[in-house]
Amino acid sequence: MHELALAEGIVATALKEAERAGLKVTKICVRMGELQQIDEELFRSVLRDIIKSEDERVREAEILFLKEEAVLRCRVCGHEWTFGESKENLSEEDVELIHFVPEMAHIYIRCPECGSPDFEITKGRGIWIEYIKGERWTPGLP
Amino acid sequence: MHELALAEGIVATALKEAERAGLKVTKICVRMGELQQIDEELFRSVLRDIIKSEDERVREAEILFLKEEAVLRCRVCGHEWTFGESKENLSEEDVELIHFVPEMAHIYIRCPECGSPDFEITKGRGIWIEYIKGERWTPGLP
Amino acid sequence: MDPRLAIIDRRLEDIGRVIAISGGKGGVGKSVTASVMALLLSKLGYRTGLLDLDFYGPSVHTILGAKPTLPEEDRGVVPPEVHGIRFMSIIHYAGENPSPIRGVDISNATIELLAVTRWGSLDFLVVDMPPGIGDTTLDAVRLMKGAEFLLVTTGSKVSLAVVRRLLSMLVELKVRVIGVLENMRMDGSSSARDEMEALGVPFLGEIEFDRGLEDSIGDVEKLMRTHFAGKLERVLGKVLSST
Amino acid sequence: MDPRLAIIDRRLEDIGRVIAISGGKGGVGKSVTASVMALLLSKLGYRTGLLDLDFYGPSVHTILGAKPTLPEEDRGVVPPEVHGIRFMSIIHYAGENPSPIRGVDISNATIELLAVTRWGSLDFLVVDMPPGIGDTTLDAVRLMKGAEFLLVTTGSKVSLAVVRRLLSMLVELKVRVIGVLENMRMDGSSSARDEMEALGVPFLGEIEFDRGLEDSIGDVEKLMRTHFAGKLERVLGKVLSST
Ligand SMILES: Nc1ncnc2c1ncn2[C@@H]1O[C@H](COP(=O)(O)OP(=O)(O)O)[C@@H](O)[C@H]1O
Ligand SMILES: Nc1ncnc2c1ncn2[C@@H]1O[C@H](COP(=O)(O)OP(=O)(O)O)[C@@H](O)[C@H]1O
Ligand SMILES: [Mg+2]
Ligand SMILES: [Mg+2]
Ligand SMILES: [Mg+2]
Ligand SMILES: [Mg+2]
Ligand code: NI
Ligand code: NI
Ligand SMILES: [Zn+2]
Ligand SMILES: [Zn+2]
Repeated sequence: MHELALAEGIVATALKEAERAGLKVTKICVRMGELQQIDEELFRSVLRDIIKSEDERVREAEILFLKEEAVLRCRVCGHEWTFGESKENLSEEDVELIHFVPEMAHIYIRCPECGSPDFEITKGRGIWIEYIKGERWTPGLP
Repeated sequence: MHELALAEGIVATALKEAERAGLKVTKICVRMGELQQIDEELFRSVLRDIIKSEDERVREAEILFLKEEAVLRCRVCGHEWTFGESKENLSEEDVELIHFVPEMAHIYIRCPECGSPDFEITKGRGIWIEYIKGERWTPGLP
Repeated sequence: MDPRLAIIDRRLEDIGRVIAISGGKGGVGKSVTASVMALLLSKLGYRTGLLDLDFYGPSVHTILGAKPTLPEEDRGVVPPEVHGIRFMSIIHYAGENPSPIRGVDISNATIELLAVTRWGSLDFLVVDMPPGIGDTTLDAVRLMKGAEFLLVTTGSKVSLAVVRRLLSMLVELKVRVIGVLENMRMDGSSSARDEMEALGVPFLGEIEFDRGLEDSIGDVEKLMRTHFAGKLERVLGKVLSST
Repeated sequence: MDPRLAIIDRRLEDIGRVIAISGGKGGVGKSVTASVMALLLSKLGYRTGLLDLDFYGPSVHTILGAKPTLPEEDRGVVPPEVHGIRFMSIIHYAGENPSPIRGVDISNATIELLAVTRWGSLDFLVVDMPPGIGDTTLDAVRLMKGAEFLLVTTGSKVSLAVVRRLLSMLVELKVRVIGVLENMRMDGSSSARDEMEALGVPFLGEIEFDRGLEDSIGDVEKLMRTHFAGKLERVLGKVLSST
């Protein structure tokens, strides 16, 4: 369950932004990139748990999840493909290593067209914050 | 006049695309990024000269120029600024070195906010082909 | 927004000192210095972590004779212990496979490791850096705010030319430079001492070329008995007193 | 679309052989090998170019004792001649300033240099590579299609571990590998020969650790009289016959 570390990052970012803007967070939109293969249900519940135990500036934030397909583009031949296509050829172990460090894709995946490891992860790498919304906040008030 | 080398790249790219698609090039849209400080008039005339002496597949192409302001974004503090702001502090020699290799910006320019050389050139680096348009082509026909 | 950036400070907050072993050129002994320094610190009873950030040529595991081990997950990942040191390296994930990765991916992977690694409470985190002022060095400077740099060079003109550039960059970036260590010194050759002192950088000492070192790569017991380790222990004394 | 990519082939079309001097690790002698090899080729009467692609630690100019010179413009840029060699390096533009640049910028600058440099007609272009399988190596493989790689390593375990990974990558990428050169050999130490031959890679020979080399860095006359240059000349014989 290393996902908790990333979930903490989301809350910490939201809190930082809220403090900077003097607001209370009402909504956090999280984009989940497919490459990192994070279980959505698991991540949702982990994130909710952390938020509950956090500062009151984020405690009541609603969380929205977007899923993003992972797209890879070869720098040698220009071919574009999805992680789904490559996943078939990966062992469970390889997928797990990519789960921890998505860049490991370059070690375990090749361009289906030309065989190159020199590709760009153009979409769907991992966890990202799409936006954070807030409203006026006065400390101590509900 | 090292610009000719880049102009050749534009024509070579257009030709390659035309051959691949079996078309004749009717229009090339060139985006000129500010950072590289290329003289538009000069570049126009150089490019026209090369095109005239080139393969008939590109010889009649119209060329459209777009200019793009150069924008830099600091990876440390997030500050965004334009090359214009930094140019005031550069010697003529520094600007010339950036003209040859725009990445030299990291040697001669600093973030005006925090002083870091660790910035991204988000827009307006140099010469780029926005698009190429073509029409059906039968060799030998006018 | 990248959610990982905001959490890195917190991951490093229980670490006393972060010491990045850097130096412009490759092959000057950065990885041996980082590895042996971590071993020495651990032997002195300090809680020590060792992070290999040289993704192009990770070497610390070779020097320590450590095998890739998938780190345990516990609210993040926990660096496996190697000879009493908490050791994190990309090889835990890449193994001995060639790693064809560009700077942009190295930067991303570095951020990922920094964001998820739970070092816990440490007295020292020693970081083995790659050569040059590229993605990793720039990321270390921007993400590991309190890191201090210890530069390794040889006395060779080629190496000095490169370390000079690195040094002037670090000074400009207001990074704390502990000092410069001259490694692989041969008698008769001129020393980096004068030049470094002229630049106003503490000179931490010289370590001679040690013919016994190669034979002890991968064998920690032997490594600690080398002339190199003996000399580095003295350098470490200066580092410990340079707070 | 990047207009520079389509023109690189044409810039290299009048070059007989492009030889990239690579090797996983830094400090194994790639730059000295590249520099002396270019000098030897030029002395043999071959029209020779030398391209320093190690933007993190450009060293060829230090070895050749060459000053940065802004290349002349003539339908592109013309590499200045240094000791009869057409020499291109980022230092012509960066000087001795520190270069804080990430991989993405190194890649962009590499493409720029390859697109605008007019080498003219050459028998050999020797390319000095940085360590690792990063932006520069991946760009060399994708943009300099006909390039052959000559790998330099020392006999040390650390260096062999890294060169093994590079080699397996190059083989996978179907790049032509001329062979492996073992540098800085000390007597008594084991040789890389057996391992390289077992991997099916030509072993090009060994060059001993040469105590006179350092003193000749920056002085081409002296450099050509070193034991290193003498030994490299023999290696070059094998390279010339390996078409
Ligand atoms: N003082 C020394 N004496 C002899 N060999 C050394 C010494 N320091 C380092 N080495 C050797 O030099 C090589 C490069 O060392 P390494 O630590 O990997 O350098 P870097 O990390 O700077 O690339 C290794 O083979 C190492 O064993
Ligand atoms: N055979 C050798 N004997 C002695 N010193 C050497 C030898 N080969 C290289 N060197 C020295 O080793 C250092 C690193 O060489 P360099 O060519 O810069 O390595 P790289 O380009 O692989 O980083 C330089 O100081 C160089 O003078
Ligand atoms: Mg596998
Ligand atoms: Mg200047
Ligand atoms: Mg190292
Ligand atoms: Mg070199
Ligand atoms: Ni996990
Ligand atoms: Ni010009
Ligand atoms: Zn491909
Ligand atoms: Zn800034």
